[in-house]
Amino acid sequence: MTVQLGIFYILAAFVVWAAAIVVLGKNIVRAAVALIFTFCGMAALYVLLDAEFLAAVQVLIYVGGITILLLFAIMLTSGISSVTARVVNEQTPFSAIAAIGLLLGLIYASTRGNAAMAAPPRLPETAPFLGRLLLTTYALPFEAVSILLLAAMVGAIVLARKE
Amino acid sequence: MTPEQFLEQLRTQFGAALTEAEAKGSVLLLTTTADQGYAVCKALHDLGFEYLNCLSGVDWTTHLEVVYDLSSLHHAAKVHLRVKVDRADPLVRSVSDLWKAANWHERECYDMFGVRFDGHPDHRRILLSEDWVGFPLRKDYTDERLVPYTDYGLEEKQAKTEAGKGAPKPTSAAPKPPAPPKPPAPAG
Amino acid sequence: MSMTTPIPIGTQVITERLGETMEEMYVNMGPQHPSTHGVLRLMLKLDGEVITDCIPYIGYLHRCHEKIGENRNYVQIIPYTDRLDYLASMAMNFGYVLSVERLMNQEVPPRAEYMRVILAELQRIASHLLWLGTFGLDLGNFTIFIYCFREREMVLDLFEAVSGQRLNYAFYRIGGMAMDFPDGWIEQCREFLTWFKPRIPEYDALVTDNILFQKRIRGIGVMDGPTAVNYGLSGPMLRASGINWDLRRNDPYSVYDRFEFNVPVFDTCDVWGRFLVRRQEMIESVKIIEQALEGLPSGDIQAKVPKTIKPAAGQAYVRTESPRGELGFYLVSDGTPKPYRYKVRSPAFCNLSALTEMMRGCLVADAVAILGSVDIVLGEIDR
Amino acid sequence: MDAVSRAVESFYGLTTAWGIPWLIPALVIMTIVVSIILGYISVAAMFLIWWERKISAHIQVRFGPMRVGGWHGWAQSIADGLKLLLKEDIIPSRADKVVFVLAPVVVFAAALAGYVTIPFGPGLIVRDLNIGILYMVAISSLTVVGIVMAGWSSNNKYATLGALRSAAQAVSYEVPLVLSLLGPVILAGTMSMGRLVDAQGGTWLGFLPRWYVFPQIVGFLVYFTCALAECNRLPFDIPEAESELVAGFHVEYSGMRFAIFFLAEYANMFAVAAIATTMFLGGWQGPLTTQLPLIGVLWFLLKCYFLIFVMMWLRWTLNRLRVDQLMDFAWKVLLPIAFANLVITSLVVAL
Repeated sequence: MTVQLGIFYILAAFVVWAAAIVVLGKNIVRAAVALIFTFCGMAALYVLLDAEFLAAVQVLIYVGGITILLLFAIMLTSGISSVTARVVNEQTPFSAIAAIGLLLGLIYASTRGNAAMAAPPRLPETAPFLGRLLLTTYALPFEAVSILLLAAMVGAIVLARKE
Repeated sequence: MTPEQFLEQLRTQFGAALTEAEAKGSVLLLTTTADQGYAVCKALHDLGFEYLNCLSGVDWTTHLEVVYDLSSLHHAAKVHLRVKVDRADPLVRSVSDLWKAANWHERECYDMFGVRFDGHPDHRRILLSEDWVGFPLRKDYTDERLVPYTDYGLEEKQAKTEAGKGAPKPTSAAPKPPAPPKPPAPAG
Repeated sequence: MSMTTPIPIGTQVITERLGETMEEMYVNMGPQHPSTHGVLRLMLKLDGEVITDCIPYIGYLHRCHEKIGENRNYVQIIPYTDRLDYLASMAMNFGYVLSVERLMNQEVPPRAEYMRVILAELQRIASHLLWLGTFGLDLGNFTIFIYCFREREMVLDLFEAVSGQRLNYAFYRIGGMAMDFPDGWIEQCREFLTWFKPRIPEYDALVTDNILFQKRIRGIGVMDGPTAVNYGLSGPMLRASGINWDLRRNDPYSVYDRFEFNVPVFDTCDVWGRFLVRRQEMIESVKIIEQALEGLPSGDIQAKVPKTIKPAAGQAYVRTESPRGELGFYLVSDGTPKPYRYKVRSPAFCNLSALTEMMRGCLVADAVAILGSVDIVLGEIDR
Repeated sequence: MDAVSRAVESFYGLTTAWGIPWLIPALVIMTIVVSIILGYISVAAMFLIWWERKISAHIQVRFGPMRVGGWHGWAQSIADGLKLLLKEDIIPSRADKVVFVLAPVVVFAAALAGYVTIPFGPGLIVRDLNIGILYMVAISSLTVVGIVMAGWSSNNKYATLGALRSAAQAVSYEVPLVLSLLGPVILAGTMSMGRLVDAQGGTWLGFLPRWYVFPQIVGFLVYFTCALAECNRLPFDIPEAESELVAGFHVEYSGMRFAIFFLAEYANMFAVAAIATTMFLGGWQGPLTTQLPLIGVLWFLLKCYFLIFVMMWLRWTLNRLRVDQLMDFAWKVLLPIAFANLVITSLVVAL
């Protein structure tokens, strides 16, 4: 167990460090690249939790899709590289309160040994298991989400269409 | 329409303005003055000469000349129009609205001869750099970098052959071209 | 008629002509760019990938050809005409020599006339092959380039056997030709023709019938008939816009009227049409050469010409069909051995002036294809 | 390939006997395996570069490399590699150093990471993940990130344009790629590559091998076109369209970094061909595999190299597509076909 815990700590540190760069980084493109590494780190964490399917989907969707579109947006707005992102702004007190609240919540949950936080049950092959689950018990939310996505896509196309 | 018919029509239309007008073979040779140039071109354009082959400048030392070579895809006639232009203030109305081909040709004519084309959409030098001074193809164009080409050999050879023939004729009176000026100090 | 528009300096005109907001992106293609076929600078104003305006800048290869011409006598100018359109030197010599002969009303022996036609048509094939190769290269097809150059190499060998030169031949003389065909040349020429005829279907399989190739060049660089005539286009550019005009047949010079060949005309008015015209022209040229080789008369190849050529005062504008279009020479003579005024009407100069109109609304990738279809050679544009 | 697995078991047994925690031997095995994969890929990439030059030469009626290293210049790519090693690594002055240096690493890592789940032989698979094919596709989408990083960080207008185009191309070709791969997954009922290959053993009606390429011919063609687009191979090589954007995103790279990009492209090509063989052409299935275990590897490599040959063949005969044609082709042609194929296969399987 110690080895797995060790790897977990290394990965967690890596993810936190990359996330810090994303938030605190001056150059916006470097922040985007750091974001990619955060997602990869998270995917590794999923693998540690034996959720391989989730890890692969994480890499495919987040890294392969969303960050690419993010970089797309950055590149297409010309003159973006010269603008340095302002790191500190006025709402520091409010964000500080929110952050500390979240921290307390997490500490409370992990110290009380809540059942959900304990080691997850050894799942059999995740992919087919998830597939069956999605199309049986959770069929309704699955369909609802797909309709929502469809609507979003149609909206995007209508917006992007040149007048 | 044969060239002669074109000629009659142009004579009736312009009369004195066409200082010269004759049909040699299938080519109509016309000359006119600067202010009538555009009118003649317009008339020719409407007559059916919708293809401007070539627009070139010629420097006759007494005056400049803008030469239009027109042809038509339907009639077998060609036109060779020469427009005389004053050398001091060369100004001609641009024909780029009649034939778009004239656009670049006129810019080159301005670039090489200094003939200005009134109403030209993009009146800039085309081949030389924008800050070039002078108009190279004019006969009186002098440039210290330009070493006049001495005809090495040809005249001397002829002179020798005539002398060699024994008849002691005086060598040909062709004046020796002036010695090339000493190379200029390198421009700063 | 006072001067209305002051003479603006170049740069100032550009900013006010393209004065709109600067959010469009300027891309400079050239003068050092792999697909501008020489030193031509195209300033493209892009809106995303679409070209909104294109300003060609020429003059990088300007060698004051015409000023030199006025300081040389008529025979010395022949090697200079090679350097005009260095990919079709034979056609350039042919045009110049014809115009001087027209000025002097000089007769040319029939064998020389046939030799001229054979060499000019061979040069047309070589020039179109080079065009096809580089055109394929622009569109990303590397193999057609090698095939075309393999054939062009054989034509260059023929030229080298005849004139000793591979590019600038200076082989035509006023009133005839410099030398006669070496023995065995005619058989070598026939060998090339038999080798070359089945090659065109080979190119078709690789390029013409290839859907990807057609998709790339159909419908771009549109230039309809009347505007083409208005812009003074000539050669394949004109015949691809539906205008049936070829100087070799409409205004026959030399002995072209003795050969029967048909002139390919397509009315697709776009890059695809120009491609088809040039491809078909190669086949027609092969036909002309075969007929010329059959009818090659014997006899001397150089008419009696005075030692120093002094044409009577007068002027002549003679136009011939070079591979790129109507090549005109305007010669004004004043009785001295040097021409008083020597003007070259270059086909690519006029064809290039229509580039802006063809480029508007196309994509950057099309810009390369359109420029390729215009088939420009900067030597004759800049003179 | 039970010989290999027996050796691994005995090795584990030995180390536990000596009381070494299980991590060390696992690490040792992993390093051995990774080094084998790395060695194989770099050699394969080198070979592919040489092979491409020879194929393009013979297509174009010329010889290609003949002199370096004896018979048909086989050492040409090694010489190129050395040359690139000695070339100076230039970083443009106002380039974004960190991202500039990181880009080739990301591209090559993505190309390499894909080899984990490729079954080279009957037992020869690094880790038979049960989400094998999904992992492969996820990893292959990383190369695009690398390209975009390279394009942006070299601070060059042409490179940025190239990077933009390649991002757009990759995103629009990934969707039909994934969909076309689902066909065989439905037929085999599993995503793990190992079991996919097993499912393609045996024959139909005696002579036709049970490869998925026959029922899934449409899926295979869609996959193959998308694979070409993923590796930026002609006719989809807009990002480095030489004639327009002067070498696209890696215009500012030189020396070893450029070599990495180059090797990554060929490694990627091999990976894509490997996926195609595993999913559609029955991986290492072939006659005699039961008798001689090693023959499976041969079948696998033969199929892979045949597919790579087709890729190279296409490169030297077709010309490039325009960007908008490329996009329309992906969204308006490939995607509907991939969906239709998916629907039909699931219907067939359901009945």
